[in-house]
Amino acid sequence: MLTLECPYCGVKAEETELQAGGEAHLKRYGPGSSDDEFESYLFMRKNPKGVHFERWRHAYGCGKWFLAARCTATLEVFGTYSAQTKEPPADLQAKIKAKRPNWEGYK
Amino acid sequence: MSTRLSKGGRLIDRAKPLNFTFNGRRMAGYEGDTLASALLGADQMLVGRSFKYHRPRGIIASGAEEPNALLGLGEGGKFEPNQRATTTELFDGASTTSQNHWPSLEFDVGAINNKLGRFLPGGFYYKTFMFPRFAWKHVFEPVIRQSAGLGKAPTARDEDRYEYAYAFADVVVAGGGIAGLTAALAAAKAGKRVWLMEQTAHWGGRAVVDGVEIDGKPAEAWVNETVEALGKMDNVTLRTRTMASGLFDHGYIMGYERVADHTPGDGRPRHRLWRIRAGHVITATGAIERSLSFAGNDIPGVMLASAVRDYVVNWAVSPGDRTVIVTNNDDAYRTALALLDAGLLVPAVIDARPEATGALPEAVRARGVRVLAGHGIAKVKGGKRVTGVSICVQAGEGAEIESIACDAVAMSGGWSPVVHLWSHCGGKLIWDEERAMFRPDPKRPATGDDGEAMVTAVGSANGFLTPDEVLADAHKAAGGQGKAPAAPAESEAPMMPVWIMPQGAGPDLRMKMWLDPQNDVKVSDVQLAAREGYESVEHTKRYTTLGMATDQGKMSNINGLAILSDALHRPIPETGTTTFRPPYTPISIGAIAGEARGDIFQPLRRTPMHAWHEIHGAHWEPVGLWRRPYCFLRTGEGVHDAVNREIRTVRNSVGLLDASTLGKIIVKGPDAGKFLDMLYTNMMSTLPVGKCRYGLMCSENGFLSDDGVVVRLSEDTWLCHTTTGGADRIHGWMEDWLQCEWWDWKVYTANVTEQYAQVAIAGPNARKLLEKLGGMDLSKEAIPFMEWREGTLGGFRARVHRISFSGELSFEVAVPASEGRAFWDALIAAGEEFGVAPYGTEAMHIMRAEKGFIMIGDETDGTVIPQDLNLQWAISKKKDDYLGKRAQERSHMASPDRWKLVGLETLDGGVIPDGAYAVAEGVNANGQRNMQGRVTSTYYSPTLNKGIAMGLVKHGPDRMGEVLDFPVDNGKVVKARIVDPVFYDKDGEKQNV
Amino acid sequence: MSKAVSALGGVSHKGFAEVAEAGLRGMITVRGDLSSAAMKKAVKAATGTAVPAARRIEIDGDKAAAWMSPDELLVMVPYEGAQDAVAALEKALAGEHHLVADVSDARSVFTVKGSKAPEALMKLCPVDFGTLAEGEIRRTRAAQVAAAFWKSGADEFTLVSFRSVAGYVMGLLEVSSRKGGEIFPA
Amino acid sequence: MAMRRYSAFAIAKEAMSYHLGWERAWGSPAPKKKYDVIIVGAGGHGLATAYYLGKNYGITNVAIIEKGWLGGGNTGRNTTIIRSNYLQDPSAAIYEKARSLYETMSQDLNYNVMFSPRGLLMLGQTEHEVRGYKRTVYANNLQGVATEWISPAKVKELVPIINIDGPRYPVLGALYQARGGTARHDAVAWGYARACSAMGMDVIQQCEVTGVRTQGGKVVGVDTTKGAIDCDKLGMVVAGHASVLAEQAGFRLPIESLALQAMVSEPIKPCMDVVVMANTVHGYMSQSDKGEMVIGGGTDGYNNYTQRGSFHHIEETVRALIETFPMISRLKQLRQWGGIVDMTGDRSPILSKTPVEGIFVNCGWGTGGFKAIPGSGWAMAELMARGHSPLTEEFSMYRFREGKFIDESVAAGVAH
Repeated sequence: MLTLECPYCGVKAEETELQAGGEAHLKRYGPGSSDDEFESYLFMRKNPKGVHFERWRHAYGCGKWFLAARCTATLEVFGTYSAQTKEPPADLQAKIKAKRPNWEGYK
Repeated sequence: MSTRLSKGGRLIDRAKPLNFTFNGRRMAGYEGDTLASALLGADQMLVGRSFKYHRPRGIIASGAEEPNALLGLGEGGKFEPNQRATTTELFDGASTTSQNHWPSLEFDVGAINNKLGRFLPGGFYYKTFMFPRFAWKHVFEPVIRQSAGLGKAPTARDEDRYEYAYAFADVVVAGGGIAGLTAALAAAKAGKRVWLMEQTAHWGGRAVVDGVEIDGKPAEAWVNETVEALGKMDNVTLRTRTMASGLFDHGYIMGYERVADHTPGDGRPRHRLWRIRAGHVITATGAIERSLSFAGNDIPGVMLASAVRDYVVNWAVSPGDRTVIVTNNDDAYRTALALLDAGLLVPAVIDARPEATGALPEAVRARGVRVLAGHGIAKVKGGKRVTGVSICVQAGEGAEIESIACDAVAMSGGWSPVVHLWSHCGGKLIWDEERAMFRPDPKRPATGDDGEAMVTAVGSANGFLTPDEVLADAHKAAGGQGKAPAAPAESEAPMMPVWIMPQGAGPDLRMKMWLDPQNDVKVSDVQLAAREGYESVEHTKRYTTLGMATDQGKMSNINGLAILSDALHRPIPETGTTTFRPPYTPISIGAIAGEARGDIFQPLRRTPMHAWHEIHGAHWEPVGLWRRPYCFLRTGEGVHDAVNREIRTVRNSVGLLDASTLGKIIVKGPDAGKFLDMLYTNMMSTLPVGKCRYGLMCSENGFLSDDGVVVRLSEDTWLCHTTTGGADRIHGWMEDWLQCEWWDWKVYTANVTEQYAQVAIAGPNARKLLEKLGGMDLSKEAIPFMEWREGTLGGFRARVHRISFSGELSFEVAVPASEGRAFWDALIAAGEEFGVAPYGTEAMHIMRAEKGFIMIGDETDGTVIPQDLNLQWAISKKKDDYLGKRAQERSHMASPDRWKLVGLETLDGGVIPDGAYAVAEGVNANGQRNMQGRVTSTYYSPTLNKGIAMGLVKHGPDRMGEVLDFPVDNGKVVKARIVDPVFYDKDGEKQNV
Repeated sequence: MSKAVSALGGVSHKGFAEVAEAGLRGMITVRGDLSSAAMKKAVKAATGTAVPAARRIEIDGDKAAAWMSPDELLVMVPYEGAQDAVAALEKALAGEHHLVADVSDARSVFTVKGSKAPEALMKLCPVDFGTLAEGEIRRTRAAQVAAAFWKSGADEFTLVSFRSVAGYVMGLLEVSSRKGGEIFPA
Repeated sequence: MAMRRYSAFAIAKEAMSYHLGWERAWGSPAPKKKYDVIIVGAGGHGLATAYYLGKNYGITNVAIIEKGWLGGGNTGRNTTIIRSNYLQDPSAAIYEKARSLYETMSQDLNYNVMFSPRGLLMLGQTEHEVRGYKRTVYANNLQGVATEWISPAKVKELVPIINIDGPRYPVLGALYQARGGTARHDAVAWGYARACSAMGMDVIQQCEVTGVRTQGGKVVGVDTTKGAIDCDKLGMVVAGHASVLAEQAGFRLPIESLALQAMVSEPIKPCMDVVVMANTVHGYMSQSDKGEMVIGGGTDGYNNYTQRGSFHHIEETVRALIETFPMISRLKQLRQWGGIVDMTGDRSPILSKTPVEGIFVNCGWGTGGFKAIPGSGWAMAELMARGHSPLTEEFSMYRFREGKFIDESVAAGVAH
């Protein structure tokens, strides 16, 4: 039963107030893209046992989507941040690296 | 015999006698009794039968670890099976029954299994009952099922109510013994918000029974003072009768409060499930005494030494007149002292250790009791009750040295910390060789959302067994400042692990040593599992059922692990433990459901006209959380007749449909047109203000996901209608794309579904009816088909859309929801002269099918793309992109072999059964009959007086006139011809008048 | 406007707390740039209050403005004044990217009164009442539906839900405030 | 090792000597240097794959490598439901193959897996659901799967403890598979392990794969915590952890790992002989031979490898089931647990060749793997031995790029 802090309203919301939305930072491929690109965009997931960047919506709160860095093996939450980003903020990445030296990094 | 002592009993109030029954026999106890203490006080030691062998079972313990004393409690809607007598408070009028026997507790036919015991070793059922093949299901399994299963199944609906409550604390302390109280006080003094819960009705735990001295006071006085001090602090919440049942991720701890189990019928909720979010959890859950494995250790009258002490001290109940004590540690001598203090006989203390010279043994010796060091029990004598014990040398093979008559045996195999909460979320254990126990490994705790430890174990839950250590540990762990509460240091001699008594017991004795008395798992069963290669502790558990009883092995699992390790010649820590899973002890399923039952089981969404529908014969259909009228039944009318009548009413005059549930989403902004062009397959940016357009939405995977009419309200504002089930989903979908992909687009959305009541007024007389209300020009010229206007109709603020899902002249009118009911009433009144009638979803479905309109959820099922439904006309060719477009270019989706929408007409005019498939010749590689199509919608059309259907058929549109075979029930085949799906008013003249 | 009725017609129940449907209230969703000058002016004109900060509600008599999300406010006015307020807001925000929608009829409003009012709500909402600030509006769920509430008086909470589930919400409140269900009996 | 037959006579004989004469059910070998085939994962699917490789194709130089203890993953954590009433042809084919193999599994393996075809009902509680199930019945009849649509009265007759009258979700009928039921989950793994061991295969427990070795796009072996082991073919059959293993082999899978929970009540006397699934309210329930009511529900929504789920899913399941089975309100929850399931894009499994020659993957069973075990093993063995199998044809991992889905959610909300 997770808790995640919504970066927009600052509420430390519990999971029942949230909606999970899968892997974050997916690049959309539309018409003109290759079969590989499209398959990768829609289906192929990192699904790591470890650090995962993912989407959540504060569904019962402010309604905003946000992103979270979370460990799927321990459920530790490294941080939450705005959905309007193309990749995890540098300071968050540094924080994760400090906590998980073996982490291979984003991407 | 067991009996109530004339004096003492710190928890009972002799001024308040209570009556109860056991198997119909009237018995008496006192307020403060548990069911177990009351039964023992009434000399009822035999309380049930075991699971497998139906052996007689007596009370063993005094708390949550009790494996045997499980009773049926209450009657009717208050009956509950498997109530643990040791943790259930007695109340006046309690009606209890013993379980798992037939015809009676005293004489149980099932006990034949006991005689056959040697043929029924652990896992025997995996090796037999295989022939003949049908026999498992029809012969063996029913017999096994009937003999297993413990309590009776309740039959009545639960009469009680339950609830949840949410709480938040910096520190949650589980357990109200001296460790928990100390930790709570320390944390509270540090300014933390503290929540302290205790599973029983009383604070203090074991210390008050054992007569510990704290800070120079009797423990009881110290406990009372501490509780009082905590009670005065605003930052502390105290809760008795509340068990920490489970710890979940991110500090979510569950508290199971038995609010009214002891006061049934007083109107309070029976249980309350606390869902507490803890900054940190301190488990002060104590320790549980272990049994010893000697032959006959399951005979009623053999009890845990600590439990014997509890019964004497707390409830003034003596389990026996002559109690032999058998132990491997000093603590059990306290039981001897308690019994002696109560004036009872202790014929001997059998101590497995080579010598017993500590202060406690000496004190017992000083009272004239024989202490037999280096000895053990070879076997217990008796059947339904202990009659004596046979004494042997612990280091030997069990030859009897002497026999001692007794009617109770108090055993102690040492103590196991209660590590359940510590472990629930991944906290790990270490093996403490000296104390022969698994204790929490402080280096490997469960971690919280910050990656830091979220649990700390204190006191005996942390492996400290003497009060001085317990208090110091709890104080320190909770961040206590200054001096910890202190107890005199006690010098106890080390315990000696004893896993089998006597050490060299042969197979005959090992077959009589119970590890799990409820499930009948014995030492020999665990050894058998090891011999057969079930080496993992999980294998052994599952093969023998060790620890799978309703007590989950609290008392003796460790003994089993030790025996497994011994059999495999490996150290105990290598064997490890099975996984600790919530709940700590069973919690009511009613409490887990909370308040959600009856009317508030789920939200029911109601339109403003819901109440009208209810009193006018609505036959409801659940649609999402809404209920929509399927049809309106008139007196004496069947569903089918009502539907047909409603259709005729619409086709011939005018009908009303409550369409309020349709989703309505405003999309506004400079980029709204661009956004909608991505969302819909159609071009929405070019829709002129004042007009409506039917639109399709696909998932990014290409499948059709929703449809509806889009209305252009103004230059930068559109109103998107969705299906009833789609409103929230589509709104969320829009926001998802706007927030996460196209966040630089200037678009705002608002879900205004519930702002409006919406009514479809459909039928040739629709215009006439509305014109009676007055206020707007509704002529074809003023508001042409597929356009909308805003105005006032009969005094109602209305947005009127000329759209039709029935194929008739139709207006969909939206008014503010608060005025919806009044508007509906006005329509009914104005329509009276036309014979207006409301119609339901089924009439709507049939009329749209007559028109060949698709329905999301009927023609689509998540695997259908718009092209399958010949909806190419609604897919803009001018757009480079829309959600789902790339997906639809994939090879399988672009294949000409996809099944496509057609109309279907049976040759005999009948109705094709719903869901039927059209077969093709031959079978596929897996031997399945080839198929070439299926029915998606099928109805009897009262308008056309015949069956009509739509379906998806391979190459369907190219095969007009072909006849397909639809095999249906009982080998029958329905033949149907492929036809145009538009059955009624093909040119659309009726809707456009 | 006698034709307009609230979902439950003002039903109430008296348990250890008093729960009541509070009747119709004008409510307007306003989306836009909450920091813009036009927005400040528009809100001031509509409610007499400032634009609320995150998670805050600004109340002025029978009017209020509540923060719903970083780009959304809920403006509350008497029910009868909602249409005028919508028009005024539209006018004030003209020229800015914004959305104003009347949602007065899409909501139901409840009050929970009494010294034990929080005890009824803490059975339904996963919210820490111990740290709920004065003037804070909390969007959350009440059992299985979305809700928002704030402390509207010394011993009073106001709770807003969607209109269609008003019956469910009242059912929850009635059961949760039933006598005997006090969480902390005096 | 040779296998000694189990029977009532063998038990009686052993009873005379205190059961001291029983032998190991399976061996505990050290890994050899090389095998023809290595199967990673000694759960039901992996063991069944090995068993049918040996039984159907004579391939017995096989190692089944297991990180933990055999049968310790989802095989030992599920609600043991067996059914084949699936809508789509490929699903119906493989699940019915599995169901029919369950019928004779105890005899085939000489191990009582307690397959109990006690009947399985999927309740129709909305019109929409009714239509979906009727469609399934028609499809099943063409697929050779015996199912029927039954009336509410018949439902009540089969399940006396059910409340069919609603009022919220009255039971409108049910999709009934008379030969659906349950089996003892652990016994399935143990029975296969014993049979594999008897064929000379090595079941190697406590052995984690740490790397997959390839040469020129072809698999040559694996690195493990017990050393390097060579092989010609490699089967990855590791529910929940398939992505992690695929990553080691250098490719990605279209799956996500989610937690699924289940729970049992305390045991009570028999009160429900059939398996009941109520998909409108996302719950299902059966009664085990011990008497426990076995209850399951839906998955969490977020990636998770912890084998712990979120409690509110248990709450949702329980409250829904109380509405349909009011009597369970007065039972007590004995134990809850979680497993990790891997979910594909269409919620149907993958049995497939992979980008690496010689590596085959079996994963993505989501919440429905147990019932498929023998069919999955049968088909996977055929795929690995022959290079193709009609049963696995449609379950290729490449179907997503073609847009060729096998979507079972069509007929039912959840696919357990």
